Amino acid sequence: MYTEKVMDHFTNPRNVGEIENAKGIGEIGNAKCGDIMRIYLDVEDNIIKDIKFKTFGCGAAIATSSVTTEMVKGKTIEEALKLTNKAVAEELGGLPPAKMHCSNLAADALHKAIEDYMNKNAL
Amino acid sequence: MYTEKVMDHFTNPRNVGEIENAKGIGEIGNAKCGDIMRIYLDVEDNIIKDIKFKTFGCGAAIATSSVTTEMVKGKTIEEALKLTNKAVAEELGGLPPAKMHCSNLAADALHKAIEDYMNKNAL
Amino acid sequence: MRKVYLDHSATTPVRSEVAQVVTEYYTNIFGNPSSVHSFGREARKGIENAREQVANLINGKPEEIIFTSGGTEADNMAIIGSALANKNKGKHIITTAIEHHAVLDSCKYLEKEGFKVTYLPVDSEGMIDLETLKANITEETILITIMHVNNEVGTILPIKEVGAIAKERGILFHVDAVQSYGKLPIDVNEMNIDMLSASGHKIYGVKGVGCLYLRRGVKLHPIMFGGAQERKRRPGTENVPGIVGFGLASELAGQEMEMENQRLTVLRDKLITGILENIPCTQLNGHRTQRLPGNVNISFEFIEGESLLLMLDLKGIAASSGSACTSGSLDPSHVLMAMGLCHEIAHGSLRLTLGRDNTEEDIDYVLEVLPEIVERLRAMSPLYNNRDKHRNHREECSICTLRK
Amino acid sequence: MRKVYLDHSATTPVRSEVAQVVTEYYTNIFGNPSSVHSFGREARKGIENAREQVANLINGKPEEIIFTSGGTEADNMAIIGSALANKNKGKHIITTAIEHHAVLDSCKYLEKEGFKVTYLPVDSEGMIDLETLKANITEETILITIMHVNNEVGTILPIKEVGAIAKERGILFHVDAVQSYGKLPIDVNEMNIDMLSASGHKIYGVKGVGCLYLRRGVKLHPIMFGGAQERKRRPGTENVPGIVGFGLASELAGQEMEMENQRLTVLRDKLITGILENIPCTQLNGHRTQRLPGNVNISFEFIEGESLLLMLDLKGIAASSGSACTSGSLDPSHVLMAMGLCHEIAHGSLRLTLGRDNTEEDIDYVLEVLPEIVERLRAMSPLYNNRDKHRNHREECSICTLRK
Ligand SMILES: Cc1ncc(COP(=O)(O)O)c(C=O)c1O
Ligand SMILES: Cc1ncc(COP(=O)(O)O)c(C=O)c1O
Repeated sequence: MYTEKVMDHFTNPRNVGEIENAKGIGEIGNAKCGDIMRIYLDVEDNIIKDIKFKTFGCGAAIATSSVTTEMVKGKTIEEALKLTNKAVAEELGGLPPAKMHCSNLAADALHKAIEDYMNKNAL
Repeated sequence: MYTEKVMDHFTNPRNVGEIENAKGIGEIGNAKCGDIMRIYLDVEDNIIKDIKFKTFGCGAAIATSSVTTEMVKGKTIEEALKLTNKAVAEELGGLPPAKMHCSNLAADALHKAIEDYMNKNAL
Repeated sequence: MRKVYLDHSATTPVRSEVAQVVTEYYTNIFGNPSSVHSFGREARKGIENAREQVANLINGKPEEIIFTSGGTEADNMAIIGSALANKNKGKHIITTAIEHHAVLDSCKYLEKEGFKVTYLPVDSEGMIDLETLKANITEETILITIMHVNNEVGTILPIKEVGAIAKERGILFHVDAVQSYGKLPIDVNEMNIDMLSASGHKIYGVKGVGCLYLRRGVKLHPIMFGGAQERKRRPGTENVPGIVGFGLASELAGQEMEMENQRLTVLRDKLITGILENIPCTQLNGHRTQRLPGNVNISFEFIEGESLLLMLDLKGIAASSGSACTSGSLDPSHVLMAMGLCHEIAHGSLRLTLGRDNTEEDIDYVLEVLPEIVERLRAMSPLYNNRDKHRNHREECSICTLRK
Repeated sequence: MRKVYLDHSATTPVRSEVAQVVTEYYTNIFGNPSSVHSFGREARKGIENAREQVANLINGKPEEIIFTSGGTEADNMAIIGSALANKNKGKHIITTAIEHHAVLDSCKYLEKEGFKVTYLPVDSEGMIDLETLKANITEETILITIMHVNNEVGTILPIKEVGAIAKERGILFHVDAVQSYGKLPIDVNEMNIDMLSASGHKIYGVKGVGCLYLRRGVKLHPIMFGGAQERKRRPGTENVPGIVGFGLASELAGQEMEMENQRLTVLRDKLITGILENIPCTQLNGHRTQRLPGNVNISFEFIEGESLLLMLDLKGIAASSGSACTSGSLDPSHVLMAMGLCHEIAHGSLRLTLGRDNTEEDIDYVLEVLPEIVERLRAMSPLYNNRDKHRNHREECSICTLRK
């Protein structure tokens, strides 16, 4: 069902957790839908210095959260804003058709976190 | 499907053949229906001295013909007239439900042969 | 790795006695039962023997058993077939909100054909109320179709009482017994059952075979057309090996039922208690006592079912969940929702169904690995920290806003 | 006693490669393919692999294969499902008079639902006429359903030519390929086939499984309701072992087809010639050359088919007949009747269908015992002596006057 890479990120998720006094926080989904993702950012000099996530959801939701954090850590805000849900799914070697909706969450949560950061810093 | 007794009469049919100058001949069924039975009688002193049959038909048709000849050989005409299709089927240990119609032929053919004998002898 | 299969309500392995006889019918007694020759006659004997075995288990007559391709086909035949055959008497059907989709979707089809269907509600334990049933019967009611055991939460429904009501009112009564056949005693006469569906692969028989019990005299419109097999009730070359295996599985299930149920009840209760006592924020779904011996269904707050299944799978444990991600639809299990569970609690449900091959060591193993897994997933969950805030939200249970 | 099975068109033994893999799926890879865990995923893999094997054999795409419980269900799904889904475009269907009952009875059901059905006649060899087909197409015609190989007389129908006509006129084309799948080359694209039915037990797979090829984009109304299996086309827990076995049987059939057909054609022709030359008053039924390699169908005047079958059976030879006594109805085979055979000739028909396990010694054995048997039955027959008188009657062919 899932690719090896999905299973790897699911079983060993990178960057799980919260960041105290995060510079930006983004959340998407809700528990009623069976998926909720929250992303925490630490930004310094326009670079994503640290990123963490917490996710309630299926295997695909956890894996996409994990890989998203890995893909943008160390990148500039502009680069991170360019990350698409499609790119996340591709990075994982694809997701089952029934699970494509989950890959439509992680990048969105990231973008929300960046938005939050920009709002807070009036950028 | 068939009882052992049916199979015995089918594989070793008694009294197959024709009687030259038979005292009575009875035929029932037609080839279009897949069953035709002909019974030949030799009667002496009101007793069925000899009886033979020829049958075109399924296993049940052949077995009922055979057992019918056996059941009435040596009997009086009156006794033979009392033979019912039901008795024939019972004698064979029963017939499959789908084959009951075949057991409704043999006794009828016999009765027709007796009728023919009686007509010929103006009885 | 240790493998612990705890998904016996989804399907079961074929037991060795059955596998053996089925194989015999593959290569030796392989004839078409409609054939006149010895190969055909021997195959026919096998089917008729199986028909007796099945009839014996539910106290029916052999000629009242129609073999089908499975539980789904039996449900369709019974519901659609009897409704269409009796529509001149009325066009109202009563069922429950927690039926299997084979029943629900057959009813929905009939709604399109102009029938009215009442879906009886259930309480928080998945139980129907007999007074509500009675209150919903009208002059138009021609069929009551109610499952014996719910496949998700294991609740045992009061079939005998429903049968008495149906009989009194002269209404046909169909029971989807796919989850109880071979597991609980069934007597179609004592319970006043007119039609009953069962499936082979739930009782260590093979997949692709089941049966409909059809009381003598009950009229059915066919749902499939063709040959004259099964007394013209179900066309198509009979699945002889499957049927013979189903017959044997039925007989063996009947012999072992009492002993096996005692054993399973002990294991089940140990598992339920072990989970509820050792893992916080958990709740049992389904009825505590009116429950299939092998069924455990528990919700774990703050985590989602599919993740839980995957984690368990990595430990060799096979289970199932009512989460939307595994139900193949937008929403979590309609059964849990009908029982009034909050969406998110339903998403976090875990079903463990025990069977012949499970031992006490299996239960110990689950109780050993499950707490860690739950803890791990909760540590990842954004819902776990602000538990209290979250609890207040719970009552809303709004509709999912995501489009999957 | 020597056993010679010559009823391969009725059903076949399961070949050992298939029996082995099926058994593996009984006890080891036994999961429900809808399950998330490894047992389920492995079962899913087995099904998807089988889907490719089946698709490959007919040049379809895997996602165009829907597994069913057999040929009958596939025929019903295709004919009833596509007719109901397209009834707004027209309500006329064209088929032939010699279809299997799974097709004919589906058509009869649709007639009750207001459809008009044309049953194309066939000639004395069981062949349809393409001009007649064309002449019967109207603006209302939405479906043409024609079998590839007739199950009784083995005539191969001009499917490719029909496909071209159907395509040109924009009409859906369904082929009942139960008797040709795995035996003759089929290319659904080259032949312009939109739907095709096949059955596992005719090609050394197991009973209780078959498939419908459904071209992408062709709309079907479901005939059964329930779970979301088979892309929501066919509900019910999948018969995984059966499907996997069907897949393997299909692949092997494809590999062996050419060689096996050469072998069977030689055996078949030896058998046909041997009977026609050595037994008087016999005739071959079906087409002499456009004929399934393994099919022999011969009528023996003056004797009835069931007796012949029983006698052969006593010699260990398994065969079938189109006599009324074995057709389960009042009349002999509708196929032989449609070909214009006299009732009594039809009653005396014998079908011998060859398969993998048959050898030249089997043919020799039949040619050795058959003449005696025929002679024995003819000696009992009241029709045999007055042969000439009888021959004059033949043309009448009146309706049977007996009520069975
Ligand atoms: C209660 C119930 N009814 C019907 C079915 C359908 O049975 P099958 O999948 O064998 O068609 C199932 C199992 O899937 C079930 O649990
Ligand atoms: C031409 C044809 N169509 C359909 C069928 C029905 O197939 P099944 O018996 O597998 O349902 C058969 C065989 O019985 C057949 O020969």
